Amino acid sequence: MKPWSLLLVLLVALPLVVGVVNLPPHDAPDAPIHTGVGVRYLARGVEETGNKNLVTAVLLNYRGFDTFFEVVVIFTALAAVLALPRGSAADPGGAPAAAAKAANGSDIVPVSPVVSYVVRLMAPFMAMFALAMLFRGHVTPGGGFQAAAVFAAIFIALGLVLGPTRVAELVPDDWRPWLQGAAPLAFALIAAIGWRLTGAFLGFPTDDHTAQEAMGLFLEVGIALGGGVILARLFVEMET
Amino acid sequence: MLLFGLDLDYVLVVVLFCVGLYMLVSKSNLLKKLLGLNVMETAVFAFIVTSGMIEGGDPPILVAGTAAPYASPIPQAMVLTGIVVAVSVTAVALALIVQIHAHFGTIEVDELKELP
Amino acid sequence: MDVVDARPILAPFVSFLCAGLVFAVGRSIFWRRFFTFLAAFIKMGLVLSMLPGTLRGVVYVYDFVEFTPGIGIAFRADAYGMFFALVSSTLWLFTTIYAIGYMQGDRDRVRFFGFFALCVSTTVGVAFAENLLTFFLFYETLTICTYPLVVHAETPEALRAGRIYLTYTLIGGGFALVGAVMVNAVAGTLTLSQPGILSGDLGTPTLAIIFTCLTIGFGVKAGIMPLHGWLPIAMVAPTPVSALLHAVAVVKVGAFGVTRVIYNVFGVELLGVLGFTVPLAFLAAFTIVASSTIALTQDHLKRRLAYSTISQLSYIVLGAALLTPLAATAAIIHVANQAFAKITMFFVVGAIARTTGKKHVSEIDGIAARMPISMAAFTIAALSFVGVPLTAGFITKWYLALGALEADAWWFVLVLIVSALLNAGYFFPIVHRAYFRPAKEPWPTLEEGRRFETAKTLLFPIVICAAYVLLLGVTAEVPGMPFSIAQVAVESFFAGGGVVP
Amino acid sequence: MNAGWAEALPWTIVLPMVGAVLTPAVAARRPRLAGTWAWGVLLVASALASGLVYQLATTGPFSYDVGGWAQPYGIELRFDHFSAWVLPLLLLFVVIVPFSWRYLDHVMPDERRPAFYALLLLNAGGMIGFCVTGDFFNLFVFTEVVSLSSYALVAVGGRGLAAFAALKYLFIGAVSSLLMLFATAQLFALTGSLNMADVAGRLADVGGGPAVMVAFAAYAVSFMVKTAMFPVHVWLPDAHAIAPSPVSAVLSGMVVKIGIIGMLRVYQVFFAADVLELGAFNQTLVWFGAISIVMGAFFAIFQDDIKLMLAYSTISNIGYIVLGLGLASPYAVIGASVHVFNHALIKATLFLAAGAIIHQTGLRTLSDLRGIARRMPQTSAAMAVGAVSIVGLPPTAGFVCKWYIALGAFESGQAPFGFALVFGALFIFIYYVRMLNAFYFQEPVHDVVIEANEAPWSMRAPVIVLATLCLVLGVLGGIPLSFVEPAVLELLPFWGN
Repeated sequence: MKPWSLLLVLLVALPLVVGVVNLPPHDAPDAPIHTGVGVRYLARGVEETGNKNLVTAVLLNYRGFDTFFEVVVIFTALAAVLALPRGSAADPGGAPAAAAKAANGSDIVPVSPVVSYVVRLMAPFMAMFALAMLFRGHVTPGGGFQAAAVFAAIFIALGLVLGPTRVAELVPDDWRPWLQGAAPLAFALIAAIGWRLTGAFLGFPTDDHTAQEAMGLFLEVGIALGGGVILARLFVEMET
Repeated sequence: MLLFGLDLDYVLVVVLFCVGLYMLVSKSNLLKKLLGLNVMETAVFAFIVTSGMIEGGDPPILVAGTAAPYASPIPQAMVLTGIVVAVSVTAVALALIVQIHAHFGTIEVDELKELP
Repeated sequence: MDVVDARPILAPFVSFLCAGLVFAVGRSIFWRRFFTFLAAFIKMGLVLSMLPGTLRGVVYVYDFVEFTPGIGIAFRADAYGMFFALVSSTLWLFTTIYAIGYMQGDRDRVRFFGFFALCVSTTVGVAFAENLLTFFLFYETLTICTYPLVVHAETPEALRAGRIYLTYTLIGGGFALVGAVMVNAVAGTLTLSQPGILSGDLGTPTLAIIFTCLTIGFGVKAGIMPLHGWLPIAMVAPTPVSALLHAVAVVKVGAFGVTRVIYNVFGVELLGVLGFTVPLAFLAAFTIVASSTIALTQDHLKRRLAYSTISQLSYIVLGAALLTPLAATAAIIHVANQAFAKITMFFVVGAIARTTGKKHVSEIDGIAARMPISMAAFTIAALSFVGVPLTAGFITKWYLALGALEADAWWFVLVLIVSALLNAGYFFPIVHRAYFRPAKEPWPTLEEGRRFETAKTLLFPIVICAAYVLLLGVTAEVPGMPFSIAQVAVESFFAGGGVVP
Repeated sequence: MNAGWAEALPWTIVLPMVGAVLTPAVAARRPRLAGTWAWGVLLVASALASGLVYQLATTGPFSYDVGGWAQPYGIELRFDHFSAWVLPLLLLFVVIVPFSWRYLDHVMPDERRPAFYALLLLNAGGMIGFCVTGDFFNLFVFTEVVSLSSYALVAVGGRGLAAFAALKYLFIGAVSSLLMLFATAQLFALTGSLNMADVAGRLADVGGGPAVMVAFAAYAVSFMVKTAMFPVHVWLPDAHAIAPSPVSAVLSGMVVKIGIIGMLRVYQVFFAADVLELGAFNQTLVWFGAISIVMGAFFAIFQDDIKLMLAYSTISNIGYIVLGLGLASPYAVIGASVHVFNHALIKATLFLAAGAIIHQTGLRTLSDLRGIARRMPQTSAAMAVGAVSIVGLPPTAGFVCKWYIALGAFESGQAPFGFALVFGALFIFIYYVRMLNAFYFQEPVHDVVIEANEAPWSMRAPVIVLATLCLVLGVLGGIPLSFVEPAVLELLPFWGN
């Protein structure tokens, strides 16, 4: 089996190498990538979108449609995990095994008190970091996704210490469907608002920076909230 | 960086891609296969980000104190999307692997194939 | 003269609708019969109503749908198509009567009558097809719709027969499809309204491939040797199926296809130059003699008739392959002549099997005493096949012989004579046994005295069809009878000025 | 800027997605509501799609600039004749979803239904987006939505083996997506743009070269994997056979087609740029297509499991389409494009009918299902229509495509492939005849079959509707043709041969 794998890898490697070495040199200022559509973003991005961080400008404004479906992809992952059968063949109830474990009183993996303490101590600081990334994302590196990742990290770290069930209880059942869909729903809402304001789906009023920023911030919050909840829930569901 | 006339950064990216591919096809452990897939994804992301670099460029955040040239913002946005996609795929794959483990008690392909 | 008229499409549609209704009413015998007869009469009326126009040279056309310009489903009732449609719709009526008697108490009659109607629908569709696409559409549908009828008994033997039937006909259909597609690719049209749509510029190899593909494709159903293997085996189907489909509809569709290829796709002019029909004529002649010889050795009645069918169909192919007007007339007329004579025989054989349970030649000694009317009908049909004057068969042979002489192919006349002798050789012993041999054991009497020799529904079609055989023989040249229709068709085929090879 | 129904374009994509996101909320109290909800969402989406197709028919192809950003700076949605595929796609979903309502009863507990229908809606929305986007990176994102939901849908119905099949699908599918992303990055590095039309223009300036060739090849391989052409088909049979039947219908009928649609999109760009000599590539496609037809048919013959056989016949039919594309003559490409839709219809018929039978009897092998036609006549009839159609016998939808592809083969002077197509199809009929014989002409051997009942109406009606369409489109084959033809003819001047 191994020689075949090697052969396959070489077979793939060869054309790829041929492909990449024939690309224009990437560092050069006159490479197509620097003379293409990016020129406009650099030249007029701040003025058109109000975002000094052009990555955010591209992500939310110019190519917001991509980002919309990016958050849909992550929602898909959650729906996928939720749709899969749970448990083993011996336990076909499909009920989350975590609940069963909680009934027995222990789904907490024993951890050292030092770790437990450090995690609980760090959690608020991590949250602050996440919020900073979220709200300063348009001027500094950061943004909704990054914040979501950190939020999820807090959840997961706490989950390891306190047990996933207890962490999962932090989010009330009724809120769950709305929170986990927060990101796509925020996008849909902003898309509709943009449609009303500018006549274009997901359009941002280029002349009104306040509105732009408000809409951008709304999206970022939606992404952070929805993304964080989904990532955390993926972890919780995976546990079972 | 050029080496023997080859764009070494790009070539290294392909090497990384192939390392991942080799893991994916030759390893028997499903988790290792998944890791291989992640290595491949990383390689492609590296490729995209590399392509957006510019000689002596700054990150594309236009605040006081930075000056042109800037790296292209599009590849970074693309990679951000790519990472989210990769995370999602990994999550689904992990869920499936967890299920396989719960059902068969193993995640070695060699052993799974021998099961009735 | 082309007239746009919906009747060419309504005729196949009527039986199609009938099939749908038969399936829909399910087990209600009354409604099933009602719809079948209603459809049969309407259909016959539709076809007959077009006959006067056809005789005046009117051609009814109807474009149904067009896929892309030039390719679509279209109908066209020209004289030849009318002739074929007339035969099949007439016989559908009689066979339906017969089938009702024959299938009494049999299983799955809904399926039987439903698919039966579908088969007739497709047969008329083939007759009225304006282009090769439409033709092929119905040709393949016929294959599929016949399958449930062949395997009707659901015995392993029937399933085997069905498998063989499908293998032959579907592979044949594949060839026909390839041929038709090639015609479309090289000629850009598929119409069957012209005396030939291909031109000689395409080069002999291309044309030869097309001709071979189409001839194989349609020749399978026409039972040209060596493509006849399915026909005797498919005789496991119930007798009405064998009668209408394997003596008339299915096989005629094949022969009809071959003639369409010769007259309308290639055209007599082109084929006269190319000479592709010469090997076909030899093959047909060989089939006539060889299958008659095989028929001599068959003891099973239906199998003997099957081989006789193979032989008779090649008359049509031979007539078409000779490329002369008289031979063409013979070929067209034979479509009707063979149909009525052969269906009579199948009806009789089926009636014998149903009444006495005898299925073999060696078992029917003295049956004429028990079933005098049936055997009289059988004798008339046999005389027709041998070619005795005053029967339909004589007309065919006469014109075929004239056509062969017209084509300077005198040795085909020899084939005809040999064939007539062989026909006599395998049919007369049956007649002889029936009339002049004493019965080996007393025939079973009927439990119900009021029936004469067999059920009325079986006897009536036999008598009518035998009468037709005589009628066609006597009044062949009266206007409105086969000869005049065939003449109109032949005129259109040779409009381009046929070249006698 | 935009007028009429064009405004509905982004909403058609977003609607199923948002519907999916809302499904858990809507069905929070009553999980069974999810199915109805999904159906309603799809109905509205189909209405929007009809408007789009109407607009296409009246004014020709149109595009929509998302966010109002002028091209090529934003993302462009483009509705051309190939995109018209979204309407039949949605309509098929509309038919398939009601089937799944009852079908899911024995597949999953109620509480997992919202997630299932969310996945189904995401899948539909992803495919719509895939068909209408005019941006390479956006294409990748939609591919991922479709793929990811498909991986999961394979595994929802069972444990163990289903998860294993799904994982196999996931690994192969993820690699193919990565190749696609790689190709996108490659094109971006070459041209500095992601908009398809813009890339085409800039590529023409770049000219040919190995890098362009590799980008094209990466796209081609990626799409061929997604469409499960012969050498890269290994993921398909298990995944499609083990998925719940409505899902199989979606996967086999529609999801594999994104490879073909994607291929057509990439063709549009590379042909317009006119930078590649594609003769050799087309020839390769033709060969692989022909081999796919034969191999798919060959494997199908040896299957006793109905769904596995149907899965293999998908490979065969994909072979038709690929063969048609490779032949690169107008009729062949038209035939192939129409078969994209017709095969979806036929496969949906077959999988749903098979699903109804499996649901009613719990049996899935031919040897067990003998004589089922007596007890389930309507479903079996639909199955028979589908079988006849998939082989391409008239008067069914499959025939029209076969006719055109064969015509294209002769037109482009590659007659042997015409023969391969016609007789390869007959090869697969061997199996279907066995199936029909077993269903109709053999005595039942299994007690369950003897006592089986016809499926409930919510399952029967979709099957009957689809089977009827198979027949109707055999006669009215011109309707799909009229949509595909202009697109193909527009494409062909650039087509390498």
